[in-house]
Amino acid sequence: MFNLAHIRGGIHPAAHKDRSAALGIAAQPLPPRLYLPLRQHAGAEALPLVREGARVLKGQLLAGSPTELSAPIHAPSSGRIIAIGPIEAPHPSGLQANGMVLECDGEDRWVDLDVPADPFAEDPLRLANRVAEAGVVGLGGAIFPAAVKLRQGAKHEIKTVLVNGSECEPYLSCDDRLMRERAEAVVDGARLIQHILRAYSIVIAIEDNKPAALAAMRAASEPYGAIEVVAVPALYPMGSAKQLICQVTGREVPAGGRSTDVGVLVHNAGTVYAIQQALRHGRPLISRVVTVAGGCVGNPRNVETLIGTPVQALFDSCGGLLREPRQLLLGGPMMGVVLPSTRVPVIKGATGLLALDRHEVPQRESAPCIRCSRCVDACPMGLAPLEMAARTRVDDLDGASEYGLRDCILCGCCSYVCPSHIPLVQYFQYAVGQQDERRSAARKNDYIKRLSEARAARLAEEEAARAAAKAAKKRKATAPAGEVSP
Amino acid sequence: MLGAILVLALMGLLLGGGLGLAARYLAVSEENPLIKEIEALMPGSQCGQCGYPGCSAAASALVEGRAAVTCCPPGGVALAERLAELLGVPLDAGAIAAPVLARIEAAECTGCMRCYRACPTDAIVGASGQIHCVLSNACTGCGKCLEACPEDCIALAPQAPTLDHWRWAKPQAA
Amino acid sequence: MEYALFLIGTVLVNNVVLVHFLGLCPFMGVSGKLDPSLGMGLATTLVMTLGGLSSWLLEHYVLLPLGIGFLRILSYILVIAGLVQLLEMIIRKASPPLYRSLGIYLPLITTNCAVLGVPLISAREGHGLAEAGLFGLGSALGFALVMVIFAGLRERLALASVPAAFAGAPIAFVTAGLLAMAFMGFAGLI
Amino acid sequence: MSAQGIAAGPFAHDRSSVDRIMLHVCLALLPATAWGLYLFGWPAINLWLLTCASAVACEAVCLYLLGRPLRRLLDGSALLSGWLLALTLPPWAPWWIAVGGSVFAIGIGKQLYGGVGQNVFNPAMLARVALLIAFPLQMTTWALPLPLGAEGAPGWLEGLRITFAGGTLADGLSGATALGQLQTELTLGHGAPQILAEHFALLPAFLGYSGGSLGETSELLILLGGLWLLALRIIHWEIPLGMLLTVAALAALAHQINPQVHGGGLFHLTSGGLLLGALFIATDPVTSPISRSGRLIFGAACGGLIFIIRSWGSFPEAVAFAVLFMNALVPLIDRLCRPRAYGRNARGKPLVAAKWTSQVKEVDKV
Repeated sequence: MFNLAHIRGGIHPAAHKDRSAALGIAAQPLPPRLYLPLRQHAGAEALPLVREGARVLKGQLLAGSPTELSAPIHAPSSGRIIAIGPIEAPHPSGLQANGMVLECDGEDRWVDLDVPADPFAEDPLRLANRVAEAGVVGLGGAIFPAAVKLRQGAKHEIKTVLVNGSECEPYLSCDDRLMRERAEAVVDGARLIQHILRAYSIVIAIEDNKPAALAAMRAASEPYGAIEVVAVPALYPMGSAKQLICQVTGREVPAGGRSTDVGVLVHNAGTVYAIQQALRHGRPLISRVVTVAGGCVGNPRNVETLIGTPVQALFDSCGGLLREPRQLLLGGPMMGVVLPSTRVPVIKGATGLLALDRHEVPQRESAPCIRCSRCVDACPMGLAPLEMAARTRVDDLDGASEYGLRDCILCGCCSYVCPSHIPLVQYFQYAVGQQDERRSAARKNDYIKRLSEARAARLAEEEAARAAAKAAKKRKATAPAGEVSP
Repeated sequence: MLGAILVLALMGLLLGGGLGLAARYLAVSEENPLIKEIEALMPGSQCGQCGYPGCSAAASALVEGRAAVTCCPPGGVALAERLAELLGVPLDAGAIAAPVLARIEAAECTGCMRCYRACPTDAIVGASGQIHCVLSNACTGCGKCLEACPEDCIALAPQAPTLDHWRWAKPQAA
Repeated sequence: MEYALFLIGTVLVNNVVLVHFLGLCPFMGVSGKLDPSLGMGLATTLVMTLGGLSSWLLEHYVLLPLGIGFLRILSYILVIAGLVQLLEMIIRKASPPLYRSLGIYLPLITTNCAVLGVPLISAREGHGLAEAGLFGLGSALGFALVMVIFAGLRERLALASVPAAFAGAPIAFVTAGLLAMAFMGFAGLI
Repeated sequence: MSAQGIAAGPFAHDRSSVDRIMLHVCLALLPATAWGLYLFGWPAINLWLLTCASAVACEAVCLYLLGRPLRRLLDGSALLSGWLLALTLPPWAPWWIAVGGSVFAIGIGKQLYGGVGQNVFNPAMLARVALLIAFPLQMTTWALPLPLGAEGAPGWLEGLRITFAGGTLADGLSGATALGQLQTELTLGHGAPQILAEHFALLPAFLGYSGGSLGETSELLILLGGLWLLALRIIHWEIPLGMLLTVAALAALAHQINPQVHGGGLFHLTSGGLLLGALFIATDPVTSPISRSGRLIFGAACGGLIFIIRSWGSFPEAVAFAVLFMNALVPLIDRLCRPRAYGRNARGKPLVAAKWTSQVKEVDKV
């Protein structure tokens, strides 16, 4: 049934997973304060529903989603909201974002949870709404609201639910450990998603460098039909949905389209687990498994932590930082972002926290491109990164777009192989940012145009009304005179 | 000699006549469609920041090459690029002024409504006697409210950095 | 076969731009971007082929019978100018964007010395009608080929970090020289 | 809003670098070069040293004049250009050929365009063609192999004299290459088989005991070096394969049709700088296409041009001209032959979504 077509390009970076994957998932102790940014998902910022000083229980809704494309925020523990306002965001810029600060009371008391008796008996759309209410977003780093995907999928005919357990980024092993230790829950979650989408089958794809996870998932899916656990080759970026779909189904997602266009819906293993927790136990997404690793971490391992826990606390519980890290990252080394400090909180999309040592981070000055076309060979999207970068360098954004910027997934394979050490990904980030800027400027331009046209129309109307009133007044003034005159 | 003159004259006549006929069959309308096209692109707020009385005047100035493609601050880089492409002129991205927004100092605002009336894009909201406020997504930074304000409590400033407006910088590398 | 070789010879071996060094003005002027240069190349191809044919007819049915060969240059220019005017009108009607991007160079086809030079060379060599037409076509194709190659190179150069002193026209001229050197490899083929 | 100095990912690298690539290419050239130097003795050694040194020196001067970091000198690209140029020169050429060629290659061919990676023509081939056009006599006077220590081979001092004081080669010491001989004698009305029987032997030509430039001698060692680079994935296979196959196929075909004029596939493959060109020169990444199909076209067209110019042109050796001409076409090839992007067809249009998925399920309608 499965045509194991190979994906093009890709790289084989050193995995560095052994140390963190060897230890079981540890529970992170409750920190004194939790910092909760209001936007931990793709889409609109959540709107606070509680006041400063309010006492909240664990799992209580703190901020609701204003639009479809958004996700609510729940209290990870019980305590008091001591501040609502700007907090330091886990973002490379070090800027602040709106958020809440929750002072934990240590009781960790749950709110009354609405636990469905048998989710399989419930209406699929109601289940999708439950996922939305639980604030589940893509935990692989994409942070796209899971319910939006489910609802979208419900409108299409979905053949396959693809559980993405490939985890191709070096260092990260949180999905690996999750699949090993909570295989039944992940399989249950996958079956719930299958139920929601009425999909025909489930495929669980795991890279072949995780034999333990493969075995565990195979054992857990044994009792059910229509679940297939496939080993995919360990290759970066296998975890990217488009590449994984191509590998597993042999079909390519059309450019500009979604995976539903080829009858597949992809969810990360961590997300599947979170969905299972929401549907089986009514628990909103308030915690996740995070890999804490890197050469500067004393005791690299996976930790299940509450959302909002400061990064420093996680490093402390993993043996502390041995040295001043050369690079502090949120996510994996390929697509992760630099953290401005260790004070920032863990968010829903945090797959890993890396404190990389000097020898782990390449630091070479970049040289001119020699057009060796290694980036072309490595690009999993079949683009020409060198041409895109050359055009971005001279700010020819349309040219860059034409050479593939619009299809770029920013996976970083090109930068990884570049012998000239050109920061290709940063060029593309810059170009994408500039295009966003242009687009928003054009939107604003249109908006302003509409506004000024509306204003002109209104002024003309007012003028006409005034003139009419004046004329009426004049008529009134002249009419009585006429009456007298004869 | 006479033959040469005759031949040349004949050729001239023939070619001239032929071209005249061709010009009639292949005539194109003289009116420049470019001005209309450019005017449609301009913000249309008639703010006058370009130095021309309104957007259509600026459009014809652009077509005639009297105005630079970077003359419209509300349009920003996006507009300048479109204009440069349409007019086939090189774009000096450095010449584009960074966008600014008006900001009302709440403490000094008396709620006189003058800025509200002056704003060409209805970007100022407020009622008589109440503090006014600028809608950042509608403000072009034209500064007409500054002139109108009797309290001098409006200032133009670049937008404060937020995560929504943060962009990756261009690499410095070779 | 003979005509094919003749054509290849005029396109590559005796390239009008890189070997005869005719028509350098549009060669330098319009080769900045690929699309206009292709348009210019095609426009010139049309003018040159028609120019080659019509000037041969002019030569053999008017100038030579009447014994007024001394009017050759003058009358050639007249005919070519007429052709270019006609072409300009056609392009303006058919493709306004091409018309705009060709800009001033379109009327300048008239003064493209290659357009005049090719019929003159043809007359000097004593070509027959078919040869004259092929010579015009071949020269023009050679012109278009070099234009397109050169436009590709210049698009690449626009992305390179050429030293400020050589950026723009200087490096374009150097490149044209080096390209001419590469074309010397075809010497002796025909 | 944006901030300088914040690095975007990835924070991992395969540790490759430009200088490593250049170093590997130089290493791959080493066996063939060493053999050539041994074969042609001290004048060749002088010439090789001189060419490489002047290329590096010229690069240094240019970098200094342009205010670019002198560190770039260490990437080895100038050394490689000089080296490749040296391999295409007549081994006993005078010093000014070496220096002039190097300066032309680096100064005009490379630095004028902005240095490494920016040039559109292969610098070494540019210099060789310029020299060939400007100094046809010196560039076609080939010394016969006279290994170091052999009887009559020039000693170190005499080598210096040959390189720096010039002077014409004695008749007994010089001869034309097989390609040149074929071309000259064909015009005299001799048939190709007799000429080749006299002046060409397959095995020595392959192993490397024949006249010619430094890099033309041992096809075997060049091939080994090239295969090593292929194994290291420093060069791609498309260009050498396309080029060699085209030349061999065309030559074999022409030989079948008219053996009196054409030399046959193996003759072409082992003669002249074809292997050096196919493995080391046409594969120069800067001046070759970036996509696989583009490289195949590039290689095949190079091969075709080489055969045409060798057979009917006025220059006996065609690699340099063919490579230069194709270099000029690279931007066009790159534009036309792009790799197919994921989710798009070959022309860049998005693939069509499967029809059945976009239909709303029957169940939902009820």
